[in-house]
Order: sequence, then C-alpha cells, then structure tokens
Amino acid sequence: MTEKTATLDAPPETVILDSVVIRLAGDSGDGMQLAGARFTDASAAFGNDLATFPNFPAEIRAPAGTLPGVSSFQVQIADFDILTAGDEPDCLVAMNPAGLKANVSDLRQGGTLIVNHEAFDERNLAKAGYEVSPLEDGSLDGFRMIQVPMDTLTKEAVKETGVTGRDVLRSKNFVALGLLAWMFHRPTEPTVDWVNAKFGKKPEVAAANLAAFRAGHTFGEVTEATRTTITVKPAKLSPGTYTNVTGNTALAWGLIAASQAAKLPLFYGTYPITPASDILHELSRHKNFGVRTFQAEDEIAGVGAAIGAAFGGSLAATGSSGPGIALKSEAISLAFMTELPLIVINVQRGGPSTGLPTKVEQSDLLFSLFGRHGESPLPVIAASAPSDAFDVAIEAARIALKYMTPVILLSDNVIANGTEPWKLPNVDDIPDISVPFATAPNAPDGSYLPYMRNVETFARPWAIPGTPGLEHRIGGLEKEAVSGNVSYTPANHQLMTDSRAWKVKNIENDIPELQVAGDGDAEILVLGWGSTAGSIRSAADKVRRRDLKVATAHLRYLNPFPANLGDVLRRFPKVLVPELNSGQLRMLIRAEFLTPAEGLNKIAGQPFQVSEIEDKIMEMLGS
Amino acid sequence: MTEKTATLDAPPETVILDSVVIRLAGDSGDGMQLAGARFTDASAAFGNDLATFPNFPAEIRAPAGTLPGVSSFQVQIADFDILTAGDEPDCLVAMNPAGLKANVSDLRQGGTLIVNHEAFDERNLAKAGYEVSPLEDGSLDGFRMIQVPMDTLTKEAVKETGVTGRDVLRSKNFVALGLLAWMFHRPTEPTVDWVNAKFGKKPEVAAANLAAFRAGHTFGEVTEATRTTITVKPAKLSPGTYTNVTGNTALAWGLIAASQAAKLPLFYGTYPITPASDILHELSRHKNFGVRTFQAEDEIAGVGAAIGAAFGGSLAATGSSGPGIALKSEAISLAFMTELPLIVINVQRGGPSTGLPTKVEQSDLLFSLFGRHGESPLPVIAASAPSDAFDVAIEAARIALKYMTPVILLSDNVIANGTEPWKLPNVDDIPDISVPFATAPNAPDGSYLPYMRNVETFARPWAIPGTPGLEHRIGGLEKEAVSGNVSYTPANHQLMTDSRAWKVKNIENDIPELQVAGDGDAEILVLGWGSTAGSIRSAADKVRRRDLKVATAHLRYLNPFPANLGDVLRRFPKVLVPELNSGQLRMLIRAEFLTPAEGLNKIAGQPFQVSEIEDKIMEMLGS
Amino acid sequence: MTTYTRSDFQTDQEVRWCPGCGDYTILAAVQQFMAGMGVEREKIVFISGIGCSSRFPYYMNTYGMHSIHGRAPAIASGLSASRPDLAVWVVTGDGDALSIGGNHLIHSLRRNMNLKILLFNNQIYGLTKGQYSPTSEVGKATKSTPLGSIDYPFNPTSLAIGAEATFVARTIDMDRTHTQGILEQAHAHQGSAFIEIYQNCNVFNDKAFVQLTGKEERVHNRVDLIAGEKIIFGEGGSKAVVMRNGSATIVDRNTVADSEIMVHDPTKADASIAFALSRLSHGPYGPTPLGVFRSVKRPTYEQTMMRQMADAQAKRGAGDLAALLTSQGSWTVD
Amino acid sequence: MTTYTRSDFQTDQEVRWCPGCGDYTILAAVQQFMAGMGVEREKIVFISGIGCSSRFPYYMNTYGMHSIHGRAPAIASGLSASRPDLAVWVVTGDGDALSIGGNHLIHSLRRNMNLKILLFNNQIYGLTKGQYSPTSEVGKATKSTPLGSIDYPFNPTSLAIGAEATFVARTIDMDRTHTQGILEQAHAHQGSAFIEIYQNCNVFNDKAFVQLTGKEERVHNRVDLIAGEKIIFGEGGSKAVVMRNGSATIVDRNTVADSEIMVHDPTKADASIAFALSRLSHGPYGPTPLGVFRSVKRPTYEQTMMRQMADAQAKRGAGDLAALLTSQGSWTVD
Ligand SMILES: Cc1ncc(C[n+]2csc(CCOP(=O)(O)OP(=O)(O)O)c2C)c(N)n1
Ligand SMILES: Cc1ncc(C[n+]2csc(CCOP(=O)(O)OP(=O)(O)O)c2C)c(N)n1
Ligand code: SF4
Ligand code: SF4
Ligand SMILES: [Mg+2]
Ligand SMILES: [Mg+2]
Repeated sequence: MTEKTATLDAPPETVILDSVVIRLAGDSGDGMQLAGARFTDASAAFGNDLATFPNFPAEIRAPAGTLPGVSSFQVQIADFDILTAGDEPDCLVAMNPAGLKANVSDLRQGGTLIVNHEAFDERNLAKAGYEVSPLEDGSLDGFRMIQVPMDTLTKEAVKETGVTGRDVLRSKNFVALGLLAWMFHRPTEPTVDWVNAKFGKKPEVAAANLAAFRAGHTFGEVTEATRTTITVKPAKLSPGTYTNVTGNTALAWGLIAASQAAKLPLFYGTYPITPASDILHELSRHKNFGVRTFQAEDEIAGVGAAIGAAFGGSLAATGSSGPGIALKSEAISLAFMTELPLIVINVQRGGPSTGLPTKVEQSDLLFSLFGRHGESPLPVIAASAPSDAFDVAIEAARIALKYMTPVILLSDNVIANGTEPWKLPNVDDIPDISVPFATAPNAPDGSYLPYMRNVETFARPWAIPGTPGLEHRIGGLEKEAVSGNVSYTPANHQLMTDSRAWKVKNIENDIPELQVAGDGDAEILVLGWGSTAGSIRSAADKVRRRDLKVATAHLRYLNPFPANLGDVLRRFPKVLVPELNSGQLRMLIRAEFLTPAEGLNKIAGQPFQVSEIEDKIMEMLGS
Repeated sequence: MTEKTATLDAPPETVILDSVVIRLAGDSGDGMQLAGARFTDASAAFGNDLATFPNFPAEIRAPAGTLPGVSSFQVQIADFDILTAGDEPDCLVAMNPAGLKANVSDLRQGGTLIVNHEAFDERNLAKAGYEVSPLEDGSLDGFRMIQVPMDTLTKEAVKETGVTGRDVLRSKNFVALGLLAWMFHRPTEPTVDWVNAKFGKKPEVAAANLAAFRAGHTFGEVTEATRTTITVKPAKLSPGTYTNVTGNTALAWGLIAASQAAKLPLFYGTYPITPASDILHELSRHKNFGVRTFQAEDEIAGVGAAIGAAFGGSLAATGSSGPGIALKSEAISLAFMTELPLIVINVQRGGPSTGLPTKVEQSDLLFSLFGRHGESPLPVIAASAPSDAFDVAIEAARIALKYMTPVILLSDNVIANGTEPWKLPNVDDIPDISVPFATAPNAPDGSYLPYMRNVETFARPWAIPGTPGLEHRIGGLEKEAVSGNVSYTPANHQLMTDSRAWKVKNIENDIPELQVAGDGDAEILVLGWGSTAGSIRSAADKVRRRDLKVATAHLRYLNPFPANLGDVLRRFPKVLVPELNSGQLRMLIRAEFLTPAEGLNKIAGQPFQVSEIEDKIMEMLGS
Repeated sequence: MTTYTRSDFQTDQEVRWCPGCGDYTILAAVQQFMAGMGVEREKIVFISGIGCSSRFPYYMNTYGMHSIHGRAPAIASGLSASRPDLAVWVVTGDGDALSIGGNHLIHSLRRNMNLKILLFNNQIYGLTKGQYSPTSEVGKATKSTPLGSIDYPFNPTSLAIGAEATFVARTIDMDRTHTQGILEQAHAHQGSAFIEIYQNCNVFNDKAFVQLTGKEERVHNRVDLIAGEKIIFGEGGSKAVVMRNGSATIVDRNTVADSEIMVHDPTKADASIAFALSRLSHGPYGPTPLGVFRSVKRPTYEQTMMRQMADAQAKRGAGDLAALLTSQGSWTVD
Repeated sequence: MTTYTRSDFQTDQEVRWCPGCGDYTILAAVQQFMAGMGVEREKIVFISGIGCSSRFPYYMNTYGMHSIHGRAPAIASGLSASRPDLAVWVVTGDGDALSIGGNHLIHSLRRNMNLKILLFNNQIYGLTKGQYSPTSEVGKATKSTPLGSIDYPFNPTSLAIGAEATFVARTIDMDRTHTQGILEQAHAHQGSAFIEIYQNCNVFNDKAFVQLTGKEERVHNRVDLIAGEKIIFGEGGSKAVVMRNGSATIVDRNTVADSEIMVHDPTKADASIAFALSRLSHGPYGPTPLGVFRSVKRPTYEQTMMRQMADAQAKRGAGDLAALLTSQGSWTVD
C-alpha cells in the first residue's frame, strides 16, 4: 500500500497507536453495516484484535435522511487483547446530517470527523432538524474535520462501469471505506476479493464498488488533510485459525456442532423476531447437516414443534426474543414436566412489550428463572461474547441431554449482532455429548418405566417412538414417580417437585467453578453475566492500571450457580454487579447468599461504556 | 329438634364441644359437595363460626368407586372464631370403600366413622384396592364406627315420591345429611327450605331428597350407636348480616362492587379453566349490573379483549390459573407499557404445566412478579380467605385505576372453593374509587399528551375514544415521556423505565402498614401471604396457648411491600415464612431486606395442617 | 357532523415506510375515505398488531393502538363489545393476521364482531426483513427458506368464508378508487368486514402483484366482481365466469350463452358461491377476482350482547349490590 | 409385521370418562381399527391436547403425549416433520382444536402435515364442566352463557376446507363401522386428514346428535357421502342432493332426473364442491352429511422437507463442520 504514496511529494506521516475506535454513521440505505463489516474483515486479516458494535435503526423503516433512520457501525481495532467496541470513537464518518447529529456527541474531543459535505443540503439538514449547517456554525470546531465530496467522487468513479441511475450512489459507502483504508493502513486485498466474490454475478456492480473504493483511497492519498495516517499494529493473538463471527452465527454453528457431538439431528422450531431471526436464517442454509428448520405459525407452535421433535429423538431447539419467549412459557413448562431435552434461546432486546426491538438489555434474567407458573426451575446459561455463543450452545445441549431438561440459553442484541475474531476450535476436540436412548424395558416385570430416574443425574430415560416394547405416554399432569402414570397424591407431588428441583440444582456439580480474575485480595469483586463481560474486564484493567486492586468474575451459569459462588462472594468485602437491567442478578445473590451486593444498572438500550463501570469501581474504592 | 327424641325411651345424651371437624367422602357422583354445603349452611344459620375445605377429584371424570374418583368436603364448626377447616376430622362419613380408603388415615384416633356398609361389596372393595373388607379386618378398631345401610334407607324412603330407577340412589347423600343433622343438632329448616327452593320445578326430586333426609335423621334418633349426640354452641360473631360465600363468588361480587364504586361498566375477558371458571359463571349471571363477560377463544384473546375494553373506558379484568396466566404474559406486558388499568386474576393451582388442576399451591408468586420479559414491575396483591377476595378485588381496581396499571390479584384453589361466613359490608360504605377521564387537552398548545403523568401518582391520563380533540395512539413500542410518541432514545428509555418502576413502588405510600398480631416482643415472627392466613393464625394461637410468645403478620401487598415491612422484620430475631411453594416470599424478603428468614414449605397440593406450622414454630422456639 | 378533509386524518408523525411501499397508497385511500365516511373522528379507532402495515394507526389522526403481534382482532373485539358506539378498524398484515393471529381472526369473523379488518397482504414478513409468510407461494426463496418455501399457502378469502365471515372482499393498493369503494361497503356492513388488500412490498417482495397491476397483465387477469353484473373480464370482455357443477369456471365468453354467465350476487345466503369464486385463483396468479365476494346479514355480537343486557335489566332491574350479597341466603347475628 | 388384536392397544390405565360417554365407543373403534392397520404399534404416536377427549393417549398402548390445551397439532407437526417414519395421530376436542388451538389446526392442514386429526366434537367443554364451545349453537344456555350463547358457531368441515385441507371427513361415535371406515381412508391418505367425530357428552350436552342417532330421526337426517355414488337419503331414498347454481341443494328425489343427482366425488381438485356439501347443515340439525367430503393429493410437508434435505446433501455433501466454521472467511495467526 505504501508504494502508492511514493507518487506524492512528501511522504505521509504515520502515527502508531495501540488502539483506535472508528464509527461509520449514515442512513439505513447508505450501507454502513456493509462498510463496517469490510473494514473489520480487513483489520482482522491485518492481524488486529477487534470488536464491533452495530447499531441499527429500530425495526421500522424510517424515512431517508431522518434521525430514526440512522444506522451506525462501530469497531475498535487494537494491537492488544480488547474486549469491547470502545466507548468514544476516535474517528467518526458521517454520511449525512442525520448521521452526524445522532453520533457527534459521542466523538471524543479532538477526534477525526469525516463528513460527506455534499449531503448537507437544505433538505437533509431540515430532516435532521438542523436550522443552520453544523459545518458552518462552528459547532464542530473541536474536531479534526475532513470534508469529502463523496457523491461527486462516487459518480465520477462509477461512470465507466455500466451502473446508472439510482444505483450509482449505492457505491458511496465504498468511497468512505477506501478513504478509511488509506487513513488506517488497511490492506485492500480482502475488500477487493470480497467484492469480486460477492458480486461475481453482477460484474458491473463489482466494478462500481471497486472503482468507488479506489476513489476513496486516492482521495486520501492526495488530500492534505489526510496526509497524516494512523496505524495500529497487529495484536499478538494466540496462534490459530480465526474467523470473524456474529453471536447469532456462532450460536447457529454451535447448535450444529452440538448436533454432531450428540449424534442427533438438529430440529429448530421458531418464529421470526428481531434480533433472533438470523439464527433461523443461518440454520436454514445447512440442510446438508441434517438440520431441520420449522418456521411455525407463532412462537407457541415453534416451541411445540420442538417439543414434538424432542419426543421423537431430535436435538431440539427453539429461539426467540422477549415477547416470543413470553408466549412459549406454558409450553416450556410442559417440556419441564415431561422432562424432555430442549434448548430455549432468548436473544434479549429492550423491553417491556415490543419495547426497543433493536436495542440491548439484560432484563430477562428473572423472567428466565421465574417466568413459568408452578415450581419449574430450569438451568439457565448465558453467552458472554459473540464467539462464546458457540460454546454455550454446545454446553446447553450437553446439559439438556444429560439431565433430560429444557435449558434456557441467554444471548442479547449486542452479542447477536456484534462480531469479534474467533479462534476456531479444532472440531475434533469437541467432546462427545451423546446420550443413549432407552432400548429395553427397565422394570423387572419387563415393562418400561418412563420416570425411573438415573440415580446419579436424576434424568429419566429417553425412549423414542419406534422402539418396540417401550411404548409409553407422557404429559403435563403430575406424574407418579417411576411409573410416570398420572398422580395427584400429595406425597408424590412433593417428591416429584423435590426431584425436579434436585435434578437441576445438582448440575452445580457438573459445571466448572467460578474463576476470579484479577486481584484475589482486592476489596471489591465485580460480578457480571452475559454481554457485559468485555466492558467489565476492560474497566477492571483500567482500574488496575492505576495501581488499584479489583477482581472480576463472570457467570456463565445463572441456574444453578457454580458451587463455589457463595465462597467467592464471601472473600470480598464489596461486590459490584453491573447489569443492563434493574439489578436482577444482584437480587438473586442477595437472596441466596445474603450478600449486600451493590448494583450498577443501566436500562437505556445501550451497552455499558467502559468508563461507566470504571467510575463506579473507583467510587466504591473511595478513590 | 329435641322434641322428636321425646318419643324414645331414654333421653339422648348430648356432649357440648367448642369445635368439631367433619368430613364427608364418597364418589364424585355421591353428592358430597352438596351435602357438605347444606351442612355448612345449617351450621351457619345455627350461628357457628365455620370454615370449609372441598377437595375435588382431579379434572378428569374418574370411574365410579375408584380412588381418583373420591370427592370430599370438610367443615369445621366452632363456638369461637376459627380460621381453617381443621386438620384432622373428628367425624368421617365414608359413602364407599374408596372414600374410606382415601380419607381414613386423616381421621383422629377415636374419631367417629360413619360408613355406608352396603357399598362395601366385592366390586367396590376391589376398585378401591382392598383385598379384605376393612369393616371386617379390624383395621378400623381405633374408631367409633357407625354402620348405616344408606342404600336401603334411601330406597325405602323415596318409594312413594315418584323417583325411580337410577335416580333413586341420588338421594343417598341426604340420608347422610339427615344423620349428621341429628348427630350434631343442626336445625333442619334451612335444608328443607333449600331443597324446596332448589327443586321447586321437580317436586318429585324435592320429595325424595326430603324423605331421605328425614330417614337419615330418624335413623340417628332410633339407633343406639347414635344416641349420644354432639353440639357446638353458636359462636359470638360480631353483629351483622352474614352469608356463606366461596372465594370465587366473593371475587366476582367484588368486581361488581368495584365497578359500581368506580362508576364504570365491568368487562371480564377470559377463557374457562379450573379453578377460575366459576368467576366467569358468576359474573355472566349479572348482566343487569352492566357486566359484560367475554368467553374468548383462548387466554390471550381474553386478556386482549380486556385490554381493548380498558382502552375504551371499562373497568377491565381477566382471570385464569397458571397455564392461562402464562399465555397472557405478553399481553399483560402490553397493558403495562400502554399503562392501562387492568385486573389480572390468578387463581393458583398445583403446577407446573397442567399439574394438579384441582389442588392448591402458592407457587405463582415469583411468576407474578417476574413472569414478563423486560423490566415490568406490577402491583401484586393476594386474598387471604374467601371473603377477603371481595375486598381485594375492590382494592385491585382502586390501584389499577388510580395508577393506570395492570394489577395482579392472587387467589388460590382453597380460597376459590372454600367458604366461610362473611359479615356483609354495608354497600354504602364502599368508598368511591372512580377516577376522571381526561376530557380536555393537557398541553399549552391545545394538544393532548397521553404520557403527561400526574405529578403525584405518575399515572398517565385516561382519554377514551369518543372524546373529541383527544385522539391519540398508544402501543407497545417504548414511548417518549409526555408525548407518548415512539422513542428509542437511550435517555428516554431510562427515564420511562424508572418512571414506570417508581410509579409502582410509590404505591407503598398509599396502602396500609403491615400489622403485627400477637406478641410484639416475641422471638419469632411468622410472616405469610394468601390462603395460609388461617392456618398461620391458628398455629400461633395454639403456640400462645402454651404460654409461649409468637407474632404473626400477613401480607396482602406483595408488590410493593408495605413501607414498614423492613422495620417489622428487623424487630424479630427470627422470621418464619410458611408457604405452599418452595420459598418464594422468603426469597423476596431475603433479597430486599437481607433478612435470614427461614421457610416452611409444602408442595403437596394440600393446605397446611395447623399442626405443621405449630410444630415448626415450636422447633424454632427451641421448645 | 364535522366535515373533514383528508388532512384532518393525518398526524404529525413522520410516515416510516420504505419509499415506494404500497402502504402509502392504502393510507391515502383510507384517509380520503374517512373524510367522507360521516363518522366523527373521535369515534373512530384503529387497532393494529405488529408489522410494517401495523404502523398504520400512528398515521391516522383518530384513536388508535399499535398493539402486539397478531392480537389486534382480540383487542378490537373487547373494545367493540364494550363500546358498540365506536367505529373500530383493524389493520393487520399477512403474517400478523394469518400466521400468529390466525385464530383471533377467524373467531372474530364467526362472531360477526363489528370490526372492519384490513389485511395488507404483501405475501412476506416485511418488518422482520423478508421471511416467507402464510400467503407466500410454494417454492419462494426467502431468508428463512433459501431452498424455497414448502408450505402451501392460505387463500385468505377462502379461509374467511370458511370461518363464517359475513363480508369478504379483496382490493389492491394501486387502485385507490377501488379500495375506497370497498371501504365504503365495509363501513355500511353491519358486522365484521374482512378485506384483503394486495400490497406491494417493493423491498422484500417487489412485483408480487404485477399480474394485477402491470399494464399488460391486468387486462387479462383482473376479474372485477360487481354486484348485479355478469362476471366478465379479459381483453374486450372476452372471458366470462360460469358456475359448472359447483365450480366457478373461466370460459371464453363466446363459447357460452349470455344467460349462462354468472351474475354476481354477494348477498346469497349460501357461502358456497362466494367460496367458489374465491377458488378462481390461489394468490395473484392468473385471473384473480377483486371486489366483494360475500356480504350477508347476521346479527352482530355487539347487537346481541346489548339485547341480552337490556333484557336482563328489563327483567331484573338495574343491579342492586346489597341484594346481590344476600342472594345466596344470609343470616343475622344481633 | 406383528398381528394385533384390539386388546394389544389397550393400556393398564383405568379409562376415566363418565359412564355412557361417546368417547368409549370411539376408543373402541380406534383400537379395533389399529389392530388391522398394518403399522407396528411402536411406530404409532397419539398426541392430544387437554379435554376429556384428550385423555385418549393414556388408553392407547402406543407412544403418546397428553400435551397442553390446543397445541397438539403443533407438537405433532414437529414430531412428524422430524420423524416421517412414524404414524402420528392427533386427538382433540371442539374446544381444544377450534377454540384455543384453532390456529395450529388450520396451519397444519394447509401445510399438509402427515397427521391424522380426530376432532371429538361434543359441542361443549366437557372437562371444565360445561361451558359453550365454538361449535355450540347460538342461544345455548351453559354455565358461562346463562342467557344463551351469542357466538355464531364454526362449521368445522367448512373451516378445514377453507384452510386448504386435503382430506376432510365426518363420522359419529355411535356408528363404529362407519368410524372405522373413515379411519382407514384417513390412514391411506398422504398428508393431513381432518376427521370431525360427533361425540355425545351425556353429562353436559346429552342428545346433541339425536337427529343422527335417534332411530326415527336418523332416517331423515343422515346423509351418507359415498364416493362414486349418488347422494340419496331419507326414507326409502326419497331425498337427493343436486348442485344448483353452486349450492348443494336438497330436493325430493322424484322431482329431479336421476342424472341431475350429484354423484359424490371427494377427489375433485376444486374445493368448492366439498365446501358446498359442507354447507348442507350447520351442525347436526336437519339433513347432515357423514363421510369423506374431500380427499385430494398434494405433497406432504414431510415429503418436501425430505426431498430438500436429500437435494442439499446431494449437492453439497454431508455437512463438514470444520469447513462451515471457515465458510465466512478466515485467517491464520502463527
Ligand atoms: C410475539 C412476536 N413475535 C414475532 C415478532 C416479530 N415480528 C414483527 S412483525 C412480524 C411479521 C410481519 O409480517 P406481516 O404481518 O406480514 O407485516 P408486514 O411487515 O409484511 O406489513 C414479525 C414476525 C413480534 N414483534 N412479536
Ligand atoms: C391453557 C389452558 N386453558 C384452559 C384450560 C382448561 N381447559 C381444559 S380442557 C378445556 C376445554 C375442553 O373442551 P374440549 O376441547 O371440547 O374437550 P372435551 O372435554 O369436550 O372433550 C379447557 C377450557 C387448560 N387446561 N389450559
Ligand atoms: S419492508 Fe416492504 S412492506 Fe415494509 S415498509 Fe418497506 S416496502 Fe413496505
Ligand atoms: S364430561 Fe362429557 S365428554 Fe367428558 S367424559 Fe363425561 S360424558 Fe364424556
Ligand atoms: Mg406482510
Ligand atoms: Mg368438547
């Protein structure tokens, strides 16, 4: 790449940083997600560690140019192990006034602001609610502004490619991408290769996008304002093969891997809902793995079909988000009572009701634990990052199968759509999680007792239709222990309630202990779960860089808790629980361990800023 | 009544007791519930205090004569203020072998056992699982047994009434009732009057029942074994007019009363389910009160219709039991988000799944609090006895209307079907709970702002369709404060989440403080909620009768808690929380107040025996 | 009665549909129609579920609720049953009404709730970005069916007729005049009116209705059902519909006697005829009827409920709470 | 293939229906039929919802699930889609299938899931002790409608046909032979078979079907639909069904030419004919058809799904997990 700059008079100046946060913002139609993903891939190929945070407009199509229509994509690239997409961007690309307005307040003072000034006409300014152009009123003086005539550059560039009319400006995002590639020393090949592969069947589109990309790059080379470039060295990632993956994709792949590890066909019964639909989309592409996807008429039918498939011997899963999980509640209770293995995926979004469908929240934890009538404790586990969703899916399957129980798997909107480089596991290392079906009678008299529990796990046997001699009936009425016949006897109900509870509680003996990171002798433990892992770790790192002590621990298992959680909590005088809810985990540990934990709670549809957690730790440390 | 005995040689001996527990048990077809209810009414008319506990066979029709088909009815009558139907019966009536087998183990040693020995034939013995007749094997020696040829007595009695064939033995329960009336000195008029009123249109049935009743009575008079009779004097009930009412009826009446007190028509949207259906049945009979009942296609439509009616300005309610409440979860969340007044009634039964539909459990408390996705705190209140359901219904309506929020009202199977004498309120004393609809714009610019909150209650205004100038739209997406427009702004979501939570929490300032009964300086506080009130109070009374100290408190408000709950808890070194679940209230108070409360938990489909609680208190007192 | 113009029904909310979406034309038609409907604005309520189409209430300056997915007919039923003085309209999509909300839809139809139900059928889930719906054709490749859908679709008009609907019609976004005509008849109808509106989703399912909107195509395929008129269509009226052995059958007009051609009568009591017409096409493929299939009288749920309440009051007088409390017997302790 | 007798399909569970309930006869008919069905017992699965009728699986010595209210078709769909080798039967009631479960029912029908659906229609909620159901007649006084029901009922066969069912039939508890004949045809049918079984609930809705079972009444009212035969009924075959202007019409046989009398053909592609027959009665009142209304071929959901899976494997080979993980691009750090 550097050879190109040789044609210019003065060599460009290059600043080397350990990390940079870049955000692209524009209209939903401006292709910000695509440009962001390409920049990310190029950075991954370059060897940086990175994390991304896409921020979609809400479900509804907003009119072009308006604030609700703004789509943005943030990526942090670093030469060290980073965990979040960063708090404040160092560089913001604004494709139009609305994109600027919605994002500029986040840009750090002195940060770089790249604007497509040609989009700042009266109409667009008005749509964004600007009375005077911010490019002219001095309000952006605190930033290093670079104005780029993106429309003109795009039109010029694509002239010869055969793309015409409305389609011309669709390549505008590639101008921005080209400019960023120049400014941040990104390799161009990954982008070129990707465009050629993706638009192979529409060569004129490929040509237009590449021309625009080059135009942006060239603009950077020749423009005084962008003579100073920035680079971030590759990170020292551990050796291995990496890919860049969203949480939804990793989760889908995890289910497929689990199906192989369990030697069972995968059945996914579901109904589309943001932000869980992509799991369905991904799974539906892999029929050659023996995956069956069933887009049902609603969420109840989705989980119902999964229960049917579980009864039939599939590895069955169902997925949704809050409103859909609510609808599944009654049927999950049936799966609990019939003790069938089932994975219930909840990709959490902002609630209540329809709420904020494209925003993040962790407010379904207590709902996962208590969102069913009657005494119906279920294992609950949560992914903490996009790639972790792969492992968690396999773990959910392992528990569901081994203990014959539904398992609730929590993800959220940040994990679902965020990406990170993922060091791929060796698929041969994925452990066998298969369980044997019952194939022979288990009673001395030659009959089959569907509720004769395994003495160790308390799991009941799984005899699937088609197995001669094991014909039996299950259902939602209380079951007699051992025989599985309907029973309303008081003592039996107590026994079965206790057995079901014990079965789940006992899983604590089959999961890893909770690990504490950081200073074991710190005054304060920061305990988290789910997608806040990165922010919490980053905040703790920053605190430690100030020579203060802090410990962190992150729960994958929310029910049952790891057996040592109580001990861990008792080791620290103070416990802080940051959550994107009103304090749900905090409530659980207060109730279970009487730990006077404090909370840091945010319910704004956005993830934590690292600094928010850092500040709270500092406050609690009295520093 | 006594004049009849004058015809016999020796005057009967009469024992006077302060309380007696009687249980009738037989086949579902034997009319035990009816006989029990008649005995109860006669006792009420006589002036006893009393409490009843009907125990139905499970939803499914069981074959005649089998254990699952047994239906029983227990009543305690007393000359003092009693709170439960009693632990062990003093007298058991068994109409058949199955009725005996299912109940005899509860009969206190030395208790009276009345059996219809004619039902103890081989077939019935076999159906009940007896190999030899218990009437002959000595196993019942510990009881005072009275064998009554009920079949013969019935057949003889009804001979002349015109009732024939299968219908003859239908009057058998009246033989039992007549005998009990004799044995316990019950007035006969209430029964005679009731039969005449009820079967007015079928005079031959009335005649048969009365003949059977008289035959039973006469059998008592002339039989040596029943020469000794028992009486329980009238209780000193406070002056007033009383009726005997089940919780479901009281609840239905409470809704009607609330509708009058709120000056709003009542709308009840529901779907039948045990044990909540009777609320629908009762309400559907009162169209002249302006009550609209809507039997919807399912529970979701039931609550949906109620939400529509609330939007339209009705006092709207929906009711169900566990499985149905689970289905309503998503829609309740909509009512929460749109801040519409709605009463959600959950008549709890044994869970999970279909569970034990006719049995009792308190296992939906955490489900009431957390059974919705997102942050959606709702007021939750619980009835503690059948008659209390009337007051609680009015209170639920008051809160729903004043705070513009759904309210969850918990009842359970014991309250729903149990009865107690209820001193009727003066209907003119029921306070006005009406709230004004919005009728005029509330913004300076003459527009209507549907989310402009009342500064004191944080309730939003209620403008109903038909009001000119206040046209507005509400919905399930997050709302902008004040304007109610859709908003995805982070700060607004935080503000609205906090406002909704504050609104509910603030209700603690509008409800009575928690009252402590018993010894304020006791070492132990027994804290309860719901239908366990009677057992807890009775247990505490018994403990106190041993000159030991104990305090009790009963929560009507489960969310928010009464403002003084924390103080109350801190006043007692030990706190015991008896619940018919695995410790749900206990968990809440541990979490909120870090109170190391202990639990007494039973999940057997049956209420607490008073002695179970008493024993636990004694254990905790170290006595 | 206030006189209105279309703009009286517009709100200050920016309309958030993709440029070119068929929803815009429907909105315009509804607003235009309502201006002349003769009902006070405050008496009108729009209830919708979730979907692009279900944003509709935000753009109507009436009372409204953007509720939850599939439940609009249930919510509207409660509103209308308790407030029969209102004009309650439901706006829903093919996913909202026929997938998750199918049950509420068919029940509100059989009950003859006084609801006007506008089903925007774009044969796709628009809001969730392009999965197939219960009206998508077999083989359709979508995000969730990369190898093509394998679900046989509903014919919404057949389903409605099978569910005892008293008014069933179909119209199309592009023809505002036709749409308004149908709305008018729906409004005049006492009871539920089910209107399937073909609506183009130009982003996820563009040109789905081209056979009815394309200049060329529509000549051959649009079959107008007009009460009292012979069912004739095609270039120069060259095609006709006749009823043969219980099947509505398309024939060359010149092969049949004029008297054989079916004269459309949506008021026939027997639903079989309307059903037969609904089978002329299965989706907007080939000759497809637009217009009112069925329009018959049956007491509405609201009317019967009001009558029962009036009867009860007449017989038993207005409710007396004190009397109610002692109605199961009582006794007095002094 | 094992040979079975009826008792091979009985379980050790005591049958818990009221004495005299129609469910007993249906159980006997199903057990009898299954003994000769030619499918191994372990390959048969009964899925039910909740209701008296839904206790059914407990009494069938096959695999079974007594699930939750209304969801049996959904659960059965998942089972059948994932295990097309099984014979999956659904047992449901008029409340279970048509009230809470209406949506799952119509969707399983349109998808042509390979399910045999037995709807025990007793026109009442039996298990919850007597509320009206979606098939109860208008005016019916029940526990929840003391002044009479105000909901117009569904006609289950019309609804099923409107929902694109490929096999629709009606039979009655009292006629075991007829029931077995219908079960046989349902079993032979590829895809969903919807069978409405009139079932007497002698406790809460006794004699609801007397017009079809009473010695006198049935002569006049039972209309047998027999494929290939003229539809003739009544005393001495005095009545006939003809198709007139799209309506199935009952006439005195001697007023029409023999050739005019409808010859029953359930295999006609156009659903209109079956629909018209379904309109002959609206509930068991007056002349009411029993038999198979419709039986047409359409690929089942399961077949198409299997084909897609086979195609995918053929094209892309069996799934390779390692390849999947790098399918979106990858890079290596050494
Ligand atoms: C309970 C629930 N499930 C799923 C969703 C996600 N969802 C929203 S709209 C929709 C389908 C929209 O399709 P359609 O009704 O055809 O409306 P359109 O967008 O095409 O107008 C889905 C699946 C939801 N919001 N709520
Ligand atoms: C979610 C839920 N809602 C309601 C019920 C109560 N319930 C059980 S069966 C039933 C209706 C039964 O009627 P039907 O399906 O006709 O069966 P039948 O008893 O008449 O055979 C109802 C309302 C339930 N078990 N679950
Ligand atoms: S996605 Fe389709 S239906 Fe939705 S607004 Fe856009 S064009 Fe209209
Ligand atoms: S209630 Fe009716 S349907 Fe249920 S078992 Fe009894 S007779 Fe049969
Ligand atoms: Mg659609
Ligand atoms: Mg029924």
